[in-house]
Amino acid sequence: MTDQTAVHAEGVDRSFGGVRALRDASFSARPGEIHALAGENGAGKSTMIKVLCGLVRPDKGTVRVTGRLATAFQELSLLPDLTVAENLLLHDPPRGRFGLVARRRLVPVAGRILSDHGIHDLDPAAVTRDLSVAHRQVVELVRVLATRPEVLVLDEPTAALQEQQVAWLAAHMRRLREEGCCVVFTSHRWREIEALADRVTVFRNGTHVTTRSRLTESEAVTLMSGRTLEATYPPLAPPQDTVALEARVGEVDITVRRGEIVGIGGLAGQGQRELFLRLFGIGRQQVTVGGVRTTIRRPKDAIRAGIGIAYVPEDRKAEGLLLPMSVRDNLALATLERRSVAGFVRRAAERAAVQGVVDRLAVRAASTAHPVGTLSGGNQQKVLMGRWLLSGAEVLLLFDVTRGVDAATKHDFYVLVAGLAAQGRAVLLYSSETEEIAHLCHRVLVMREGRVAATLDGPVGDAERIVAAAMKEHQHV
Amino acid sequence: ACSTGENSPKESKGKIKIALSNSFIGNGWRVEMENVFKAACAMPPYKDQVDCSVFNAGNDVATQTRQISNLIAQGVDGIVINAASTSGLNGVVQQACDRGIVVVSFDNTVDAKCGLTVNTDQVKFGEQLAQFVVDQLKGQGNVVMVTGVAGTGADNDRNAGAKKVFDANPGIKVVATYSGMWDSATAQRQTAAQLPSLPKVDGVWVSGGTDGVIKAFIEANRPVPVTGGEAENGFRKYLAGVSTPKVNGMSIGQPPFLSVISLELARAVIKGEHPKTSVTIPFPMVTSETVKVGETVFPDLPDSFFADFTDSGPDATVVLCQEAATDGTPCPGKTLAVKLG
Amino acid sequence: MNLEAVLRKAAPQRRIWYAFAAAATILVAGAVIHPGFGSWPSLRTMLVLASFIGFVGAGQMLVVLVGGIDLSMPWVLNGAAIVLTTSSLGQSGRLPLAVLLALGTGAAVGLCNGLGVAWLGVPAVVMTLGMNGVLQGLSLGLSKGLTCASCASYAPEPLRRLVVGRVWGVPSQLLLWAGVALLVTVLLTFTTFGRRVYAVGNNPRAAFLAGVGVRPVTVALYVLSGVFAALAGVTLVAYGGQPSLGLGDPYLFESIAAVVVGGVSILGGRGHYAGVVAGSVTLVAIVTLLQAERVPEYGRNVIYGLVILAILFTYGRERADD
Amino acid sequence: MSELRAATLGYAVLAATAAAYLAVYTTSLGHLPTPFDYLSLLNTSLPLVFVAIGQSLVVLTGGIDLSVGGMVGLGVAIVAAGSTGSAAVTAGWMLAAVAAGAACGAVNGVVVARGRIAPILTTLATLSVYSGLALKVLPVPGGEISPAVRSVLTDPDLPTGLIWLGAAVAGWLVLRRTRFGMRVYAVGSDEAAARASGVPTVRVKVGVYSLSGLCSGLAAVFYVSTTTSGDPNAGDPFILTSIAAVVVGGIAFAGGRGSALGAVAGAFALTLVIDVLFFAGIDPLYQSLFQGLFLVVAVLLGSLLRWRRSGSPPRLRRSGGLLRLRRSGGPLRWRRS
Ligand SMILES: Nc1ncnc2c1ncn2[C@@H]1O[C@H](COP(=O)(O)OP(=O)(O)OP(=O)(O)O)[C@@H](O)[C@H]1O
Ligand SMILES: Nc1ncnc2c1ncn2[C@@H]1O[C@H](COP(=O)(O)OP(=O)(O)OP(=O)(O)O)[C@@H](O)[C@H]1O
Ligand SMILES: [Mg+2]
Ligand SMILES: [Mg+2]
Repeated sequence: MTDQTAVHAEGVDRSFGGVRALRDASFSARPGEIHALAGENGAGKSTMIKVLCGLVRPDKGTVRVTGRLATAFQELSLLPDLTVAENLLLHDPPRGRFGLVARRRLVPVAGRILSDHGIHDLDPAAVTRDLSVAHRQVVELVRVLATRPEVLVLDEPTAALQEQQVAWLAAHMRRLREEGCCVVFTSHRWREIEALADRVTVFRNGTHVTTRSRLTESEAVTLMSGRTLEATYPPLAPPQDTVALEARVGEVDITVRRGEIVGIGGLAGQGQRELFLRLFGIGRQQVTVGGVRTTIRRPKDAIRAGIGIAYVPEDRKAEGLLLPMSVRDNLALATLERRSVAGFVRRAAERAAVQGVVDRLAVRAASTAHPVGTLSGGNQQKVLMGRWLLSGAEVLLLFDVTRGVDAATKHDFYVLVAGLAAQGRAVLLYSSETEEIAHLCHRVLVMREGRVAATLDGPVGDAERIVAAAMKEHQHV
Repeated sequence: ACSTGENSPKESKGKIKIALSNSFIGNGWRVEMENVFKAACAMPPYKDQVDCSVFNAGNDVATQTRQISNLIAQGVDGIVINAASTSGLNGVVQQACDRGIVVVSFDNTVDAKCGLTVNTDQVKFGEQLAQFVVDQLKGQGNVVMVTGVAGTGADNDRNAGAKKVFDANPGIKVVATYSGMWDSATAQRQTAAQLPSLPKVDGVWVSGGTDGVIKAFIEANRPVPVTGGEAENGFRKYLAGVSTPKVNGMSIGQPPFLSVISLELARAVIKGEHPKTSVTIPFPMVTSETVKVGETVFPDLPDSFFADFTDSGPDATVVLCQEAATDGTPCPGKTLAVKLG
Repeated sequence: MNLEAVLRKAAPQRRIWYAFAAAATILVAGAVIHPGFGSWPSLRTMLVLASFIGFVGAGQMLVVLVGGIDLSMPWVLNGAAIVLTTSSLGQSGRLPLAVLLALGTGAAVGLCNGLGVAWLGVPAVVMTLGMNGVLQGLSLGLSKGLTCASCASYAPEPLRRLVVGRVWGVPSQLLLWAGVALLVTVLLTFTTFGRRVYAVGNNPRAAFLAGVGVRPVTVALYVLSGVFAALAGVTLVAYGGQPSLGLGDPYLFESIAAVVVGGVSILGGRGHYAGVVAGSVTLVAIVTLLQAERVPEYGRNVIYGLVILAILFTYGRERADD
Repeated sequence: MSELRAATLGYAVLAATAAAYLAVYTTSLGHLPTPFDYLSLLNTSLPLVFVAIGQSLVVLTGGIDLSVGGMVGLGVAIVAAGSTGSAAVTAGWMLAAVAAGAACGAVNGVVVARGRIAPILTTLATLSVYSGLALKVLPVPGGEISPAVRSVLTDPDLPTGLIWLGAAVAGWLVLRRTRFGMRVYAVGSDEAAARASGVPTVRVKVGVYSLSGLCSGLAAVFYVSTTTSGDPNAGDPFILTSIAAVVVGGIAFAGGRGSALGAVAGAFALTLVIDVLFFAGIDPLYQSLFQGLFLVVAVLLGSLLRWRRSGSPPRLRRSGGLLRLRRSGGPLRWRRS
């Protein structure tokens, strides 16, 4: 079949410092098909895509692309300070007299492009920075679609989209297929893959596992993770009665008891992140922590409030870790003054405390003096958790903490979280992988457009119920 | 920005308006120069003939150009200038002349042909100091030259003058030449840095920052050589033995009262009492022998103060008092007589 | 950012060695080219001169560590010098008070800078530039352009002895510098404050989310910067005896140059004072050598610039997308 | 973002200072400013206007150019040293000066973009180099240009300067309407994203620094024309004043936001402040104090404007940024400034 492929990569290797993102990976897709690239976080999908479009140079291997290629990257490549119109028309803006850019025509032209692609609820004059993530994603997609590509590559295009937007995108992908283009996309939502893809390629740990046209979800999961998911979730201890965290954030009422793991479900970008950040003191917020009622204004307050709140962000590189600083510094940062006399760090005490956490979490690091940036994604995430174990916070806000974490480490995490809960800690958990919420939570609040759409008592067990609740009165793909 | 308060038209009946536009106030000399100007304006005959005002520009040609334009707009009769750049003001000065305003520049003068200048001969400055050093050394010895701010006319002229003399004396060996930026602190640091790697130094020629140079020699426990330098009070304290050790040397100054002489020239030209010609004045000059406490050196004033704010001796061009230089206040019960040579 | 960058960032110590290598290179070159340049008296004086840059460099480095910059140094320095002499009137008895006043002036200005930058969100360049102007105005105006009666007084004798005096043949100024170096190093490496500084410098967002008071830390650093600038002023006036207007002018660019030649990242988060010490020596050595070789002014400027560029190329490079 | 909106701060500040100027002028002289005042204001401002335009291009990409001082100085030196009485010769050397400026700028650009050395450091070093060259070309102030050239560029009695100001503004508007212009904003807004979306960031940066050099060259030309001769140190004041003009013009130091027209307005405002202080009779010793305050206040005014636009005070906007910027981590922009 490789006789007439649109994209073809063979034996590609690529590592980033210590991390081997791709090892002898191969991938190929034909014209006139929609080809899904599936794999766990960190499997190497994005890297492969960057290699395909030449943004990342492979250490080894060959890449061939036939036809005009357009890519929408996972990290949005929109320019925050430019308007939607400028972003859409950056490369060939409308020309007026003397071949100059006709700035007055930017907005109308962009407006036309948007409506041509069936987008009507978006102001082309708006500054991109001010748009919701979903809308930014739409703009990004329109931008690539507008280039009339022969090969279209989309990296997690739906992650941030709402259901009707997903449908909109699906329609376009199908249209392009009919026009004989080759469409490649990645997704963590199996429903979409099932509904859209003609063929699926599965990646694991940076290598090609298989490419098939028929593949059930459970098969796929097995192939992606190397084992079946169900088995990996630990049993949950029953929660206690004492309330650990109580707050009203916007229109959402949150109550978490000690020992309880409350899941926040729903599609991405439904206000979950805002909820978590508010509970952690970004902006003024009233909370009752361990019975103590306080107003928190900044993370510092949240950390000190009552029995202590901790927040583990999904974007650990931007918001969690100080990559160039040592594992020890990163672990100790939130609790420095506890191990200090007159402002001087008690190094011995610190080393001991840090070593304790490192052992407890089995962080794999050559030495605690090494820069945390040199650790693998999973271990970086552990360090971040460890920081809050040191702080002894009793309320844990875990926001999509398993992103880019390999299966084994994920499992350790599930065990750890369940264990922490069993010790009476209260956990608020969001994950882009609904399965986790379905299996790891006593209770699930499904959010939609900043409100709680449904509350399910758990462990819910099957993700479909959450998904269903998440998109009631949305038509399925 | 006007020391003597008023620059509104109605006030000045019959009085002629003369403004001092000074490029910057960044060092003691400029401050003194302005003070004596202000003092003079508050003393007869200027008190009742002239309506003075003073302006500073941040050593920036654009700013000074603006100010001079504004002075033109104010319709002053004369402008006295110490320029930020000898060439930079030609344009606006020309405009002033075109409007019949008498422009007198001094110290850092303006090239513009139409303007008058009041100045000392900078080349001669260099020569005299150098000649003194040579004479004291009987034409034999190692000499150090501490120059000023490169890229300025005065620095160039002074160095040229000195070079001429030193080159003319084969016995004199210039063992080092470096810039003291006309600033005592800088001169001291540079000298300190250079001294250790220098052979025996018999004489120094300093374009500015002399007291700093001497301090550097003292710190390095080196005998202070014969010194030809500027008129910093600090330097003269050493000449007079007020500060120890007593130094053998000659001190020539660019006198701050150039501003007063310029004022007089402007006034006289406007009143038609003096032809439209530039004036060159002799430097007030003292040596370790002639320096007099209270007259040409002032123990109770800063080192950075320029001790030649007044001329001395029988045929002095102008005689001013200490408070004129320090506070810009008039010398009690005194009419100012300025000789335009 | 990818891991290569992380690794490159991970070795600030290496940059310190580079900085010392640079200093050594210049010194050795000088000793070879120019007889006497390498002698102990010569080195001693160069070190003393470097110490002044070292002081302003300390302040500059602290703010650069959090991605800031302090352009108010020249007149903070000058202002402090004037405050010292005018308040001490040359009397040893008033010295302690005078020194406190001088350093206090620096601290006050630093506080304004810090508040403006951290709370009002004024870009550091603008805030400190503005404050420099403000201080210049105040210094000139209040001292009547340094002609005020009290401006005639010298720095008190004990202070001058401290700067120009010797202890076992070592200028006590150098001991003072060693003290400052020790202080800054200890502050940055052994205290919780130091940890927070590097955290903020590396990633304010993450630091903030780990409960670090990003703004308080920032303000504190600007205050320290002001104090060190003032310290430089105090020692300089002791060295020269009396302040002169424009005393601080050379020290703006030199402080920045010393910081980067010392291997501190201008983007913040990386760097140690040891490097800045080396940087200060390098700068003084270059200038001294060029002066000694009678290189004309224009040549000095050109070579000075090229040397700094060369140094930047060897270890001053940033990642393009940092 | 529309030009007008982008330059609001600059215009606001200019309007304010202009009002103040008229007020103090009329009160102290009893009549409104004359054509002579406007004309000399225009001519003295022109050099700064050009440098400010160049500086704003660089700042728009998130950089900064300290070497403008050296480049202006070098340009002035070249023109002054080369010029003779003849207009043709002067004109020739003026072209040479502009070319030299562009070349120096290109060097900056290559070192910054290819050499990956922070702009502030690169230009700090090259500043020293270019100033040195200026001293070499013209050791002492002097030189003289033909009056003909002057009457074409900055005639003291006819508003020829207006033409060149117009040309400068037009030049910016044209640039803004080229793809390069859009890419300048793209690079300043988020360099990594710009690269990912196919913007040739290196070329854009080199271009921007070259243009800054070119503008410095032009500034030198107009400097010599207004002063009719040259001074090797002429460039120094432009380093900080150009930055001040950009800031007062409301261009964000982070890059990506603002307009060179704001900087032009800022340049005029800064020049007017001198006049205001002059006629207000401020004690010369205190001048720099007011200029410093003016700078800070203008910028505060700017953050207030942006605050009113974004509907939340700066402090909240900061934390708001945490909520807002989802994936875009990386070093915070304000660390650059
Ligand atoms: N620029 C980079 N620097 C360092 N490590 C990187 C970089 N890009 C990717 N990696 C690492 O390479 C591995 C593969 O990353 P990649 O983004 O390709 O996975 P992915 O399949 O796209 O994951 P996801 O489903 O979360 O998008 C991960 O461990 C990631 O941490
Ligand atoms: N309320 C606050 N108090 C103290 N520090 C804060 C606060 N909010 C944010 N910060 C710190 O300031 C940094 C800048 O905030 P932000 O995330 O908004 O950066 P930014 O989005 O680049 O700023 P801008 O919105 O101006 O672009 C944050 O990362 C955090 O470290
Ligand atoms: Mg990916
Ligand atoms: Mg931002």
